[in-house]
Amino acid sequence: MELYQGALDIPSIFNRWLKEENSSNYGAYIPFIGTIREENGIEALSFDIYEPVLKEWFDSWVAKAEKLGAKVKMAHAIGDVPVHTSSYISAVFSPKRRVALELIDEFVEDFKANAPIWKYDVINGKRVYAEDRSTPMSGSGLLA
Amino acid sequence: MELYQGALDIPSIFNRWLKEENSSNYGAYIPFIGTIREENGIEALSFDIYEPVLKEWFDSWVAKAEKLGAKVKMAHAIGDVPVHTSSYISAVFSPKRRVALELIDEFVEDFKANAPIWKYDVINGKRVYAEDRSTPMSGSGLLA
Amino acid sequence: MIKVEFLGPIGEESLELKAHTLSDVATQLQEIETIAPWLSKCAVAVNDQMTTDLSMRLKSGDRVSILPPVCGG
Amino acid sequence: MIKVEFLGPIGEESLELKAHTLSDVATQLQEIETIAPWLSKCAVAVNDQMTTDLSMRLKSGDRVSILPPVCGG
Repeated sequence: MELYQGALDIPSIFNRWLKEENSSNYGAYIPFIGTIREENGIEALSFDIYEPVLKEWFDSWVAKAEKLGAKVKMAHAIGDVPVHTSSYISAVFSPKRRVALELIDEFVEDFKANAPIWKYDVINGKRVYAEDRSTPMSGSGLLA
Repeated sequence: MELYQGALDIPSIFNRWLKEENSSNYGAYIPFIGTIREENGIEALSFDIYEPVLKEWFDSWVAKAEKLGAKVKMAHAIGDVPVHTSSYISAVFSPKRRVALELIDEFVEDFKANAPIWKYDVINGKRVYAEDRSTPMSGSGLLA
Repeated sequence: MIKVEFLGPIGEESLELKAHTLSDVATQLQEIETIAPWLSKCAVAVNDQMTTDLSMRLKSGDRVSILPPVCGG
Repeated sequence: MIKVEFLGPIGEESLELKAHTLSDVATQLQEIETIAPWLSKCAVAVNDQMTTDLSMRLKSGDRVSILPPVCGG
């Protein structure tokens, strides 16, 4: 798991991951790259991350992937990420195509639902919590 | 659609595709990279391609993706591709994550089933048709 | 004392509370005007482990984190 | 004359046949010992368009391609 201040250098991360697993004999490598769309007049998105819980979440996925003979990797941006640059890349490596295709889908969906990351629109230099696009994590409402 | 003699230069194709769509305002970019696994004593896999029908097949997917506001790209190797190098990369670009995740799955599965590409094991320099791993295309048996 | 911290957009300072269980924490947070509206949509971690057990025993020095709705990617 | 070409691993030279429909092509290919075993698992394209219509009319100069089981990727 890798966290970076500001936009990710996607080619460099993609190439490094490719090299890291070059001799691992995986047949399928599926990255997912998330790029900031220009919409609603935003100049950037901005992210807060709570790293200790993110690491717990990610490590549980590493273990889950390992049971399937697969590997997951991810990198995310902290702070401001301008439109048309990337805030997120994750990837699955697997010997088998089906495992890889199913795992990247489950991983990205669970990431969206349960990774402790908060998103803000940046408009005129001001950060506005993207509440309408955010999802309560599993188990929310415990203290209500 | 891009065809290359021998193993693909994955970083260069990945980076070029990323740049090509840099201003297209897609939020999700999902490549699928296929790498030759070392198994059964092969030194390489080798591929024959019938380009005119492959192009028809690919163009129908371009049209299908366009209807979803998405884009597909692919590159494949012709001839020998040594173990631990890559023969295949395809990718989906889409504004939306769900569309991209579903499309890459469908695209790769249909590619496996219906792209006119024939695979051979290369063992001691000899090409052996990978018949046991091959799938009859849709509509097979018409002339039987 | 238990430390309660509010993550992401909640934007409140951490608190120190007396509490034997998460249930005790809930009771006290429900009385804070700026915090109460968040509680129905927030998840909870104790010492960075997510939990859904309201009866969980707490000991002095434990950290309770309140996690509002997320949107990574 | 219709040209019939055998793709990928079939490894047979192209043929020229007289045929008015794909059905005529089928009848003649079934009689060729090295080709017949392939036919149950092969798909067919006419002038590079895939087809599943055995009654398809052919005209002189048409190209029929025989596509054995595939495995790209």
